[in-house]
Order: sequence, then structure tokens, then C-alpha cells
Amino acid sequence: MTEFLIQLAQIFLVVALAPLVTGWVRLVKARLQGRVGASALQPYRDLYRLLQQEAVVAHSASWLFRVAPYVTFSAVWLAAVLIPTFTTDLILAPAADLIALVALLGVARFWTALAGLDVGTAFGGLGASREMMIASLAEPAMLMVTFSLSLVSGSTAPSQIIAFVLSGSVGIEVSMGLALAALVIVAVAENGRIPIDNPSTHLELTMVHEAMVLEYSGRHLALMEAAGMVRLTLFLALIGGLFAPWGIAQAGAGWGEWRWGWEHSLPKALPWPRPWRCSRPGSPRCGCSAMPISWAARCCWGCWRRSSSTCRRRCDGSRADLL
Amino acid sequence: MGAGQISYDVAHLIGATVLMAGLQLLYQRRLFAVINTFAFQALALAAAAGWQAHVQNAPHLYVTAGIALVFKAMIVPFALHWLIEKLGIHRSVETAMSIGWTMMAGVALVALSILLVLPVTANAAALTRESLALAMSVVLIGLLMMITRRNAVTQVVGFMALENGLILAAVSAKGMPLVVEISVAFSVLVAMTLFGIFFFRIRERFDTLDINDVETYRGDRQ
Amino acid sequence: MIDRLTGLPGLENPLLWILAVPLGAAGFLAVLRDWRVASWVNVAASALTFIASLVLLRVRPAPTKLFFIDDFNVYLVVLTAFVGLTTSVFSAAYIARESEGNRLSDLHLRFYHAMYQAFLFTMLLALSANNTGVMWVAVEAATLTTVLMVSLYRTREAIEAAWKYFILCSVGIGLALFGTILVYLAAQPVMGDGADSMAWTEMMRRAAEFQPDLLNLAFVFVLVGYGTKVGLAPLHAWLPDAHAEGPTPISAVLSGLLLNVALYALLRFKMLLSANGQTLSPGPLLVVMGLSSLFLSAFMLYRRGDIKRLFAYSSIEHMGLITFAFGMGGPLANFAGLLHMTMHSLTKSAIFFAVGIISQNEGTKRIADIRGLTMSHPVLGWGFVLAVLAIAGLPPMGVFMSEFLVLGSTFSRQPLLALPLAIALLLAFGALISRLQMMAFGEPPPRSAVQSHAGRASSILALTPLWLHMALVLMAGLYLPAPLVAWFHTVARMLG
Amino acid sequence: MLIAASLSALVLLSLLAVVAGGREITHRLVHAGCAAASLGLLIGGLTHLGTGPGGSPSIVLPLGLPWMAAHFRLDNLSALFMVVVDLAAVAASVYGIGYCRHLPEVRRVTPFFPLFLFGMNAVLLADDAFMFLVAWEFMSLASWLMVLADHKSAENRHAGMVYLVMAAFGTFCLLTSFGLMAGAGGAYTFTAMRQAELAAVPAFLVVLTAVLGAGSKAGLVPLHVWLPLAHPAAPSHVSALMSGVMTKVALYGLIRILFDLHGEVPWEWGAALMVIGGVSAVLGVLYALFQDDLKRLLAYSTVENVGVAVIGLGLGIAFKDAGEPALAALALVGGLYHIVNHSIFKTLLFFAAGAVISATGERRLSGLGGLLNRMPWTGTAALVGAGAISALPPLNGFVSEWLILQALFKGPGLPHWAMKFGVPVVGAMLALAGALAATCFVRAYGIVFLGRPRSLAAARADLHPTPASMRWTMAVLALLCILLGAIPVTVTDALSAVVQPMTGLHFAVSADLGWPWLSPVSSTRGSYSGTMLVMVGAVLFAVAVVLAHGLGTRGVRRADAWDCGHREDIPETQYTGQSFSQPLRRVFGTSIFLARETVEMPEPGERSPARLSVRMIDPVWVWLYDPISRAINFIADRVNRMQFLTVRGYLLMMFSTLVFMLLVVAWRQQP
Repeated sequence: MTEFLIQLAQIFLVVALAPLVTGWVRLVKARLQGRVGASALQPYRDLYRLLQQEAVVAHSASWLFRVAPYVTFSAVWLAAVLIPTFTTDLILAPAADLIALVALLGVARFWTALAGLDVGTAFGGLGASREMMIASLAEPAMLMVTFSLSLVSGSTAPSQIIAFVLSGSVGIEVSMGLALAALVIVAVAENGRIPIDNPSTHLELTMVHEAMVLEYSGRHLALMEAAGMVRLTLFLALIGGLFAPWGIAQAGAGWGEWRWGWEHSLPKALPWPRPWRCSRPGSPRCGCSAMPISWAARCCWGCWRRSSSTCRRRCDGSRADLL
Repeated sequence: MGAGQISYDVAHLIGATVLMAGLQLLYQRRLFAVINTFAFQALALAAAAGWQAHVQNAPHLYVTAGIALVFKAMIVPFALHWLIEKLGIHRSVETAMSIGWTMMAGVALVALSILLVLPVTANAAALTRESLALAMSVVLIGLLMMITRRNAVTQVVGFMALENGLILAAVSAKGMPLVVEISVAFSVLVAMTLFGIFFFRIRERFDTLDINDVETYRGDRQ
Repeated sequence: MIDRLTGLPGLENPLLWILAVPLGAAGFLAVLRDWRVASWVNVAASALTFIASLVLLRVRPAPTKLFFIDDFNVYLVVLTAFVGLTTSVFSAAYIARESEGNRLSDLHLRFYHAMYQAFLFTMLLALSANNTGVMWVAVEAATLTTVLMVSLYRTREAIEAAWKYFILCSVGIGLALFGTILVYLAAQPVMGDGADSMAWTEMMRRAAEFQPDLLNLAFVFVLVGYGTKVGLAPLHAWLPDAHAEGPTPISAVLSGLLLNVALYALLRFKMLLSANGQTLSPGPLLVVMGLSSLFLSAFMLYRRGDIKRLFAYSSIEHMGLITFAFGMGGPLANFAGLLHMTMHSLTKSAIFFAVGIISQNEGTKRIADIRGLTMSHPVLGWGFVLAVLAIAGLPPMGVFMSEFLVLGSTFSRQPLLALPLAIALLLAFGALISRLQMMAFGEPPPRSAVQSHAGRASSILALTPLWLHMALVLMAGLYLPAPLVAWFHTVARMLG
Repeated sequence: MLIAASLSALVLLSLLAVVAGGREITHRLVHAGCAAASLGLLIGGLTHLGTGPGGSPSIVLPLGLPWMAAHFRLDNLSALFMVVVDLAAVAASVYGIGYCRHLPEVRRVTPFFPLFLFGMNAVLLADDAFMFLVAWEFMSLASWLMVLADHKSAENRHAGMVYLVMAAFGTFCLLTSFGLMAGAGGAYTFTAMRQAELAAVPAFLVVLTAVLGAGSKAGLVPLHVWLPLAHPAAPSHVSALMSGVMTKVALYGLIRILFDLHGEVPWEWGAALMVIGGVSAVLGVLYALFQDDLKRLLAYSTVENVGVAVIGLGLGIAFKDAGEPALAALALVGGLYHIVNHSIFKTLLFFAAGAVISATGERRLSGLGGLLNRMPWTGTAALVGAGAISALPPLNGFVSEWLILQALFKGPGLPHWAMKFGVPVVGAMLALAGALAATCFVRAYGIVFLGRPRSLAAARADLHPTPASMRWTMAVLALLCILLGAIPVTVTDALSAVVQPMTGLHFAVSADLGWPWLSPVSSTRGSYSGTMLVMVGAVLFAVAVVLAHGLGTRGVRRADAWDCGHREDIPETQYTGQSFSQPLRRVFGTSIFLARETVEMPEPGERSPARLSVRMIDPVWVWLYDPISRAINFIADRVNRMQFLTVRGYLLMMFSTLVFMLLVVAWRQQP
């Protein structure tokens, strides 16, 4: 019964807290850029406002356009439900291992991309094309991370990996380090962050994820945004859980441990902004390196920057047949 | 065995004559000379057949000798003479390979025949043995002549020289039934009539006997 | 003289009828004026011959000095008589169409029919002869009759083809005679003078005592000699032209029957060698010649623009395959070779039937001008497709079975030899299929839609043999009658 | 009994089609008959699968090779493939009832369709090499004739040509394989072959030729070239069978030889198969990504999926050789599962393509669009198919990829260093192929069914309603896609029974956690439950709907598309297939396909449109097939000169032959 309750708690907590996490990230980012930034609770307000707005759908859109936000949201939600955040003892966890999690995120992307194509605008296609291109590189990377984790730990199930890491038999593993680096990069790509994408851009030609959902409004847009927030939360929890699981509750734990796990899970994933002050405030490129996960991203920043800028150029090449 | 020795020597001599005539055919440069040499070869063949008939006591071989004498040594050469006159064929022999090389090839073929036949017929009658080697040489030389001569008449002569070799082999084979002789005569007969028809037809159509001109079409050019 | 004539069969002997009917018919047809009647007399005579040959399946006459029937030639005789019959039916239709265009004079037609029967006679004679000499005479005569028929149209190309055919085959047949004489010489010390030393039945009995070296030498001459008639590369040159320029029924019997007869002669000599047991193995020579034929024809097929030459080269290919099979030897490969002989002769003559009708319908032999046969003439077109697929070796037709056995047994014994074999077959397959698709599919040319009533009637007549052959080939691919299998097995054993 | 009756019914149906080919009712009748007959075969296969391991006794018919007769037998493996084949066959036949009305050349399809079904089933039933190859070639032959159904287009004829020659190549290869196993005695029954002991070199050749032969039919790179040509050329329900099922029959041949007849295949072959499979998967999907022809795209995607299945088979071999039967079984179950899945969703997608083509007459992506509004049934079914082929949970395509990945992740445990390093590479290839497949089908589905119509024909697609038989088949197949994804354990249990004789181990993929949980190896190794995902996902979806509607507005307002204010009505401004795949073309195409783009920009002031043209070459054609065809042409030209010699020349050839042979005899006779 308690297991059931825990699972239920997880289901609703990830959704309830996701906007907060996003707000927090935005706040940190603003601080690092030298701005005051909006409150961490701002995403709640945004979502509510969107929900209250009228949903406008284009004439040419099909039923898929209207269903896509619900599917996208519930797919991401489903993925997030199965990730151990404060405890590994989830009754639904065996339903999907890391491979299935990757695939569930793929479902969300599949629908979003299709929705982007549905209205039949240039920007929707542009976004879908870029998104799928990025995904077709990021998804294998994610699977390879899973591969190396399963090599080290002997399992693809997140709870088992966490158990293995906690058991202390893992030393300083090069492969774990590399896996972490890769996972961070994938997380950057999946969540549409700089340098792959810029969630706050207003120039449509440089959009990726945003371009796909340009046609959405009202509750549909709210669901799409919420899906993005849940995804961000999911990745942070995943990184934190897999690579720094200390404090997480395991099977058979009591309430106290769960609480402890819960209290630790948030700060772990969301470091307080103050200790990390950017050396060059105001530089937009630097802004991205001030992402909460930047401490890992820095390691591979140099090489990634090269490849991503090439990638970026390639993406922008699509303008040729667009204009 | 005295008689055997003599019969062997004579057969050998006549057979060698047939072969010599065959080699001679290779170095003739004029058409009429070729025909005459062929007539001589046929004559020698007739003699060989006659001698074998005598030695083997096989009267049917006289028939073969007669056919060779009358048909090959007389009618065919006369017919060819007449044909050349009538069709106004160029009288010199056009060779595809120089006479010297042809002769050397001919000699090599003789050597090959002897090399092949003599060891394998060790237990056959001596009479057969030598004749067979000679006959095989004649056959091969006839074929060689067909290859190295461009003119249709010389080719026909080469073909008949080849047949001469066959008949030489047939008569030397002791006790070979009559069937063979009939067939040989028969084939020669038909061959000749056919050749005649062909010559006329070729004449009608192409005004030449040089095969290179006949074969301008050669089938299925694209 | 008299004792030799006793070799002739008596009246009750089917062999007499098999030989006498075509010979008599040839004489009768030579004097018969009306070609319409002649073409049906031709059919009737062939039918009689076929019926007589069917008797052989029940009654096997005892061997005489000149003639014999054993497991090997019995099915070939029946096959020859059968294809002779179907071809004569096709020929009746063909000649009727041909004479509409006045391509042939009455004299030519009279000559044609007489020669057709004479040709059948010579082939049956060659098959049933118990004497190497008689066999040789028969093959030579078969050559002569077909030379005359090839030149029937008197066109420049036909005469050239006939000339080539005549010269090459005469030389070949001359060499075969030399080989025959050598075999006699090998037999004579053992069996004494006279006809016994040339009789297959006698020679096979005592072959082991023959001088092996002499047999080796003889076989070389026989191989080159009869091999020329079989059309093995590089002795094949006469074959494509002779097939292409003569009347199509003649192409059908040339490909379907004459090549088989020549091969039969060759195989008889090979049996002698394997019965002797101490000779050099003739296998390698046969394998090399078979492979060279296969490769030559496979590549040649890609460059053919003339439909009849195309299938003539395909005959060379199949003869090469059969020779290869016999060269490999062993029960499986020999069986396959025998089966393939049968299947090829049925299929290839069927193809030539189709080709004959096609070239008459379209008025051309150029492949490039023939299009969309399955649309313009469905029954003919699909029959043609079926026949070409069969000859290309696709199941469930009989050719597939024999190709399966040849390839399968070769792979298990000599993989290195099987590889070139498979490559050559694949090459030929590609060429045939590409030509087939060009002719059978696509938009048909606008003409050729109109057809006279008589033309339609004659094409039904012409199509019957085509479909009959294909039905047989199809049946053989699925089920082989037990007696045939038994014969093949015996012969395969004899071939070593 | 049921099977025999159904098979003979197929032959009779073909005869019926030939005899009474003219009328439309015949065509529908024949297709209906085919559906009934395949249903019979399907039931036959299913009942056999249900009866547990061990094959039926051999049935011997007096056909084929006279001394051997024809052997037929049904064991678990063939029963499984029979289910695969006949499930699709039933669907294709029912679909054909409605579809054949729209076929212009239906008379050239109906007689061969039953024969094609017959051929495929006969391959599965054959228990000797001869019958196997007869059926195998028969299957090619029948499908070749249907590829040529629309024979007036030169493209189709070329396709047919390439197809049949490749088929013959495959047959020759398999013949080699069987010939080597049968030995000189000609023991062509499978029973005899199982006992054959082979030396090293023949054993190597057996496997090599089996891989080449079956691979050419299955469409493994680089033998895949016929597939994208031939599959689109045939009518869609035939394409569906060719792509979805015939390639599976080829894999059946591969499995039969490698796991049953030959049995002991060394791990190197497993590695080789994995590499071939990986390359096929990646290249196949890349090809598919850049296609503009809908059916060709689907055909290339078949190359990918066959590659995925072959990775599973190769891994199975490697594990088996390393003495890990449990993991071998896992890999094989994954491979077989993928085979089953692919046959369903590829058939579905081809059906959808057929429906699209018969409604619009358009095969090019660039002429389609907006069809989901006009053909809702087809569009919805195709969406399920696209999701399944993109390996999205909870559909069936994901389960098989998951199983194969699970097995792959165990690969580094193999004892060979090559495998330790190679398996991750193959894993990366598989993952890449999966991700690219999703891209490919987002593109295909999005361009065809979503957006605005790009041609008049597409805009009027709703004027040609899809017949009920077509709609229902697609719906049923789509349901199967969901079902096979939702209850994977039932399927894996059946597959384990099939795999058992191959690995010698009864292996339950779901042993640890019980029914709805797929947990290979052990519960701690990683698990998956399609059932749970479906259930929880459905609940969450409902909650999301309730939440969104409860907290927010209801209903929608229809308006013109916003499009950032660009507002253009011309559908040409939409993304096209070409532009969609452009980023990936830049990444992969430039190196693999040597893609080059040229832009023609009009001068300022000119009103002509700018044009972007892309040129891509197929490396396999350029590096492998073109040289072969050039070589053949070169040699043919040289050889052809021999047709034009003089008589003298020919005599010379004859003379040389004679002299040569005489010399050989002289040489050999020297004591």
C-alpha cells in the first residue's frame, strides 16, 4: 500500500514541481547574466495564463494537431513517473528501463514533430526537421550512455544502476565519467538549450523546438510547455539520480529516509546560483555555460562547441530552400 | 615373314608418297599445280588401296581403289580445271601464312602424328601402324591447307586431301567392313555435287570465289 | 553382302517401321506436287513414325548386327519421333503462312518436305545404329540434308550460313570418321575383322581388353568431330548462322534433335572409354569444352540482335552444360545430363515454334523491333515467356531439375569448377531475361493487330505444339515417369 | 490436411484466374479465395505452434527428384513463419478484394497472386533442398510476373530484370550451400543434411553462400539493390507481401540453414552478420530518408528492418558459439520478434501507400499532403504503422528493438576481443538506425498525411473513398501492432518455443517477474512491460485531458494558420520531403551518397523561381554493380568478335582445338 502511495506521490509531484524547477533554472540563468530575473514561480503563472486563453486551431489542421499536446505531455509524464527521484522503490519502475525511457521521450518528440508538420507552414516543418535531426544524433548517444551504464552496473534499469552506485563497488570509472558527459550533452539537446537551441529566442529562423509549437495556443500550448518542463525535471533527476544518488531511498526504506531523499534530491539537481559566478557576465555564450549542469558541461565544452557550431551552421543551411 | 616384310615396305612407300603429295600441296603457288598435285595424291591413294586389297586379300578394297583412281584422280581434277576456266578464277594461290611457315607447321604435324600413333599401336599389325601415322599426318595437313589458303578452290582441295587421309586410314585398317568404303565414296560424291551447286550459286551471287568476299555479311551485325 | 543385310530388322520389328516410314515418305514427298497435301502427308508420316516408336516402349527388339535398341537410345528415338511429329505440325502451319508471302516456290516446298523426312530418317538411323560406321554415315547424311534446307531461302545470308555449316561440319565429320577408324583398330585385335568390331553391343562387352591409348587418341578425334556437330565452343561457329537463316521448323529440329544425336554419338564413345577403364579420363576435356561453350554463349547472348541467333546461342550454352555434366560424371551428373538433353530438346524446339510465329507475325527477326508480345498475342506471348523461363532454368519446369542436379553435385565435388559454371549460367540467365522482357512486355508496336482468318487458324495449329511441349516440360519438372528414370539410371551407370 | 487443402486451393484459384480472367468478379473471387486459403494456412500454422516443440512427421510425395521424392514437414520454426506469411497473406487478399478494382493491369496480377502465396508457403514446408529451391524460385517467379504487371513502363521492366537476376543469384548461392551439405551422394533431404559432417572449407562455404543467397533475397546491403526497384513496381498489396513477408521467407532460409541444417556456425559469422545487419540497418534507413517515392521509401525501410533482425540472428550465433544459450535465445527471440513485427507494420504501411496511390494516383511525396483530413481511416492506421516502425512504445516495433538491445548490451561479455569492441559499434548502429527511422517516418507521414495538399490530386483524394475491405484490413493490422506491443510476453513465450530447438534451452523471457513483465536474464537486468505502459499511459492521458479541460478552456476556435504572420495560401511554402531531410543529407549524404546541392539563383529583378537541385549517387551501384556490368559489356564486346570471323578463322579454331587435345594426349600418355 505504501508502495502504491509512493508511486502516486511521484506521479503528481513531478508534474507539480516541474514548473518550479524550470523557474529556478530561469532564475539562475538570469542571475548569472546579471539580471534580476523573474520569480521561480513565474512558470506556474505562465501555464495558468495559457490555460485560460482560447485555443485557436488552423483550418488546415487535422485531429492529430489537437491530440498531440495531450500525447506529448502524457508520454513525458509517463517517463518522469518511472524515474527514481527520491526513492528507487517505485512499483512502476520495472515497466520501463532506460531504453524505454529514451523511447518514451521519442514518442513525445514524434508527436510534437508531426504536430509541427500538421498545419502546413514553413516554420513548423523547419522545426520538425531540425528537431528530428538533432534527435537522431542525441537518441543514439543516450542509448550508448545506457549501454555503458549497463556495462558497469549490469543493468539497464535506473533503480538497479542507482543501487549499484550506492553499493560503493563503483570506483572512479572512466566510463562513468564519459557517460555522464554524454548524458549532459544529450540533456542539453533534448531540452532545447543553448548551444543546440535557445528556448527564449524570438527569431523564428533560429528556432528548433519553439518552431514546432508556433501554431499552438491556449491549453494546447500550455500542455506543450508543461511537457518541456517535465522533461527538464526528468533529465535533472536522471543525472542526479544516476551519478550522485547519495541520499536516495531504496526499497524497504522508512518514511524518514524517503523524506531525507526528497529533501536532498532537489538541491542536488538544482545548485544554488551564488557559488557559481560567471567570469564574464553579460556574454550570451557564457550564459549557457552557467546552466545548472554547467559543471559537467565545461569538461567537454571545447569539443562540443566546435561540433555544435558546425551543426548549427548546417541547420541554418535550411534557409536556402526556405527563402 | 619375307612376304610380310615386302608388303609392309611397299605399303609404307605408297603411304609415304601420299603424305609427300600432301606436303607438296602446301607449297604450290599456282592453282593448277595444286590440282595436279592433288590428282597425284589421289593416284597414290588408289595405289595404296590396291596394294592393301592385294595384301589383305580383300577384294572390296579394289573398289575403293577404283573410286579413288577414277573419281579423285581424274574427274575431280578435270572438273576443277573446268570450273576455274569457266569462272575465270585468279590462277595464283593466295596464302594466309608464308609458305615456309606452312611447311614447317606441316612437318611438325607429321612429327606429332608419329609421336602419337607409334607408341600406342605397338600391338597392332605393323602394316596398320605406319599407315595410320601417315594417314593422320595427311588428315592434319589437309586441315592445315584449308586454314592457310584463302581461295575457295584450294580450300576444297584441302578438304579432299583430308578425305584422302581418311581413306588411307580406312584401307589400312585390316578387315574393316565394306560399309566404310561405301560411305566414303558416297560422301565424296555428295560432297562434290554440293560443292558444284555451291560454286555456281556463289558465282551467281557474288562473282567471286574468294571466301573473304562471300562472307561480308557473317550474320547478326548490329 | 547378304550376311550383312541380315542385320536389317524384320517386318514385325518396330524399328523397321521407324526407319522405313520416313525414308518412304521422303521418296513420296519428293514427287508429290501439291505442297498443301505434302505438308499433311509430312504430318501423317511423322505421326506413323511416332506411333511406331511408341511400340518400342513395350517391345524391345533384340539387337541385330546393324541396329539395336537399349536404354540409352530408346528414349531418344521416341523423343526424336515426337519432336519430329510436333515440328511437322508446326511446319504445316508455318509453311502455309510462308507461302502466302510467296517466299518459297513449289519446287522448293517439295524439296523441303522430302528433306524433312529424309532428315528424320537419318537421325533415327544414327540413333538406332549398332555400327559405328552406319552411325557415322547417318550423321553425315543428316548434315547434308540440313545443309540443303538451311539454304532453302536462297538469300545471301542463307547461302553463307549453309556454306559455313557445310564446310565446318564436313571437316568435323571427317575427323569423327578418323576417330571411328581408330576405335575399330582398337577393337580389331581383340575381336577380329569384320562388323563385330564396329558393333556397339559387341564392343561394350569386351571393351576392357581394348588398347586404352588408342582409345584416347580416338576419343580426341571423335570429340572434335562430333563435338563440332554438337556445337561446342570453339567448334560452334556454324550453329548460330545455320539456325538463324534456315526455315524455323528446321531450326527447331536442328536445335532440338540434331544436336542431341551428335551428342549421343559422342556419349557412345565415352561409354566405351569408361567400359575400358584404363584410358585417360575424358572428363577434363569435356568439362573444359563445356565451360568454354557456356562462357562463350553467355557473353554472346548479350550482343545478339537477331531472335533466332539468340536462341541458337542458348542452345550452345545448354549443350555446354550437358557436356559439362557428362564431363563431371558420376550418377547424379550423368542423370542430370541425360535429363537435360531431353528437357532442352523439348523446350528449345518449343521456343523455336514460338519464334517462328513471332517472326511471321511481326515480319522481323530483329529483337529490337519486337515488343509487347503478351499484349498483342497473349496465348503466344505467354507461351513464349513460359518457354524462355523454362530454358533459363526456372522451376517448376524440367530444366531446373537438371540444372539443380548438375550444380548441386558439382558443388559438392569440385566447388572450384562449379563456381565458373554458376557464373556462366547466371550471365546467360541475365541476357535471356533481359531479351525476354524486351520482347514479351512493353507497349506493342501499333501494327500486327490485323490478322487474317487463315492466319489465325494456322497460328492455333502452330501454337498447339508449343503448349504441348511446355506441358510436358512442366510435368517433367514435377514428376518423372519411373521407366524414364530407370533408363536414365542405367545409362548414367554406363557412362561412368 | 487443412494446409494441403489450402495449398491446392491456391493452385486452383490461379487456374480459375487464367480461365476466367476477363471479369471483375473473378478477380474479387480469387482474392477472396486466397483470403480463405491463407486463413486455412494461418490456422494450420497457429495450431501447430500451440502443440509445443517437435515437428510433424515428414510427408513424402512422389514429386520432384525421382529417387528422393518430395518431403514436406512442419516444425515450430516453419509454423512461426507460416503464421507470419499467412497473416499478411490474409490481410493482403482481403485488401486485394477492394484494391484490385483500381488496378489497371489486374489481369496480370490475379493469376499469379495465389501462386505467389503458394510459393512462399511451400518454401516453409519444404523438407528437402530440391523442393525448397523449387518453391523459392517459384516464389520469385510469381512475384516477378507481378512486378511486371504494369509492364509498359520501362522503369518497371528494368526493376523486373534486376529482380529476377538477383533472385537467380540467390538461388545459385543457396544451391551451393545445399550442394555442399548434401555431399557427392546427393543426400538432399534436410534430415540427411543435419547429419552431414563438413570439413572446414566446405563448412565456411556453406555459411557464406547461405548468407549471400538468403541475404540477396532478404535485401541485405549490398545485395539490396533489387528491392527498392521491384517492391514499388508491383501493385501495393503485392508490394506489401514482397516487402513485409517475402524478405522474411528469405530470413527463414537463413535461419533454417544456420541454426538447423548446418548447426555449428562459428562466432566469426555471428560477428559478420551483425556487421552486415548494422550496415544494412543504417544504410537502409538513410536511403529511405532521402527518397521521394513513397513505396520506394518503404522498400528501403525494409532493408533497415531486415538488418535489425539480422543483428539479432548474428548475436544469437555469437552467443550460441560462446556457450551462452540463454543469451542466444534472447537475441534470437528479439530477431524473430522483429520479423513478426515488421511483417505486420510494413504490410500495413504498404496498404496505406496503396490506398493513397489509388485515391490520388500519386506516389511522390512532393505531390501529396493533407491526407489525414481526407482519408481519416488510412491516415490513422498509417500513424500506428509509422509509430510502430519508429520503435515507439507501447507499439510492437519497440519490443523487438528492446529485446535486441538487451541482448546486445550483454555482448561485451563475449569471450572474443573483436566482439567486445564490435558489439558497442553495432549497438550504436542499431540505435542510430532506430533514431533515423523515427525521423524518416515523421518525414514520410508528415509530408503525406499532414500539412496542406501539394497537388490537385491530393486535394481531391476524398472523392475516391477507400473501399471497406481495404479500410478494415488496415484497421485490423493497426490493432495488431498495438496488441503485439501491449502483450509482448505472450508472443515471446511462443517464440521461445520456436527458439528452443535452435539453442537447446527452454528459455522464458518473462521468467522472473511473471506475466506482464518482460524481464530477460533476470529482474535486476532491466525489464519492460508494454501492458503497464499502456495502462498507466492511458490513465495519465485521461488525467491530462481532464486537467487541461478542467483548469483551462474548452473547445477550440478555427482560424487561419498564424505562421508568424507570413500568411500564404500557396502550399508550396510548406516544408517538402527534400527540405525536411536536408539537415541529415548534409550530415550523412555528403559522405555516403556524395550528395551535391546546386542552387540556381535568378538575377535580381528576374521573376523566375530559384531552384535547388540535389544530386545523389548510390555508392553500391557505383562501386559494385556498375563495374560488373561494365566488365560484362567489355567482355561481351570482345567475345562478340568471334561471331564475325571467316570460315578459315573458324577452321583455325577447330584445328587448334584438335592439335591442343592431341598434344594433351601425347603429354599424358608419356610413361
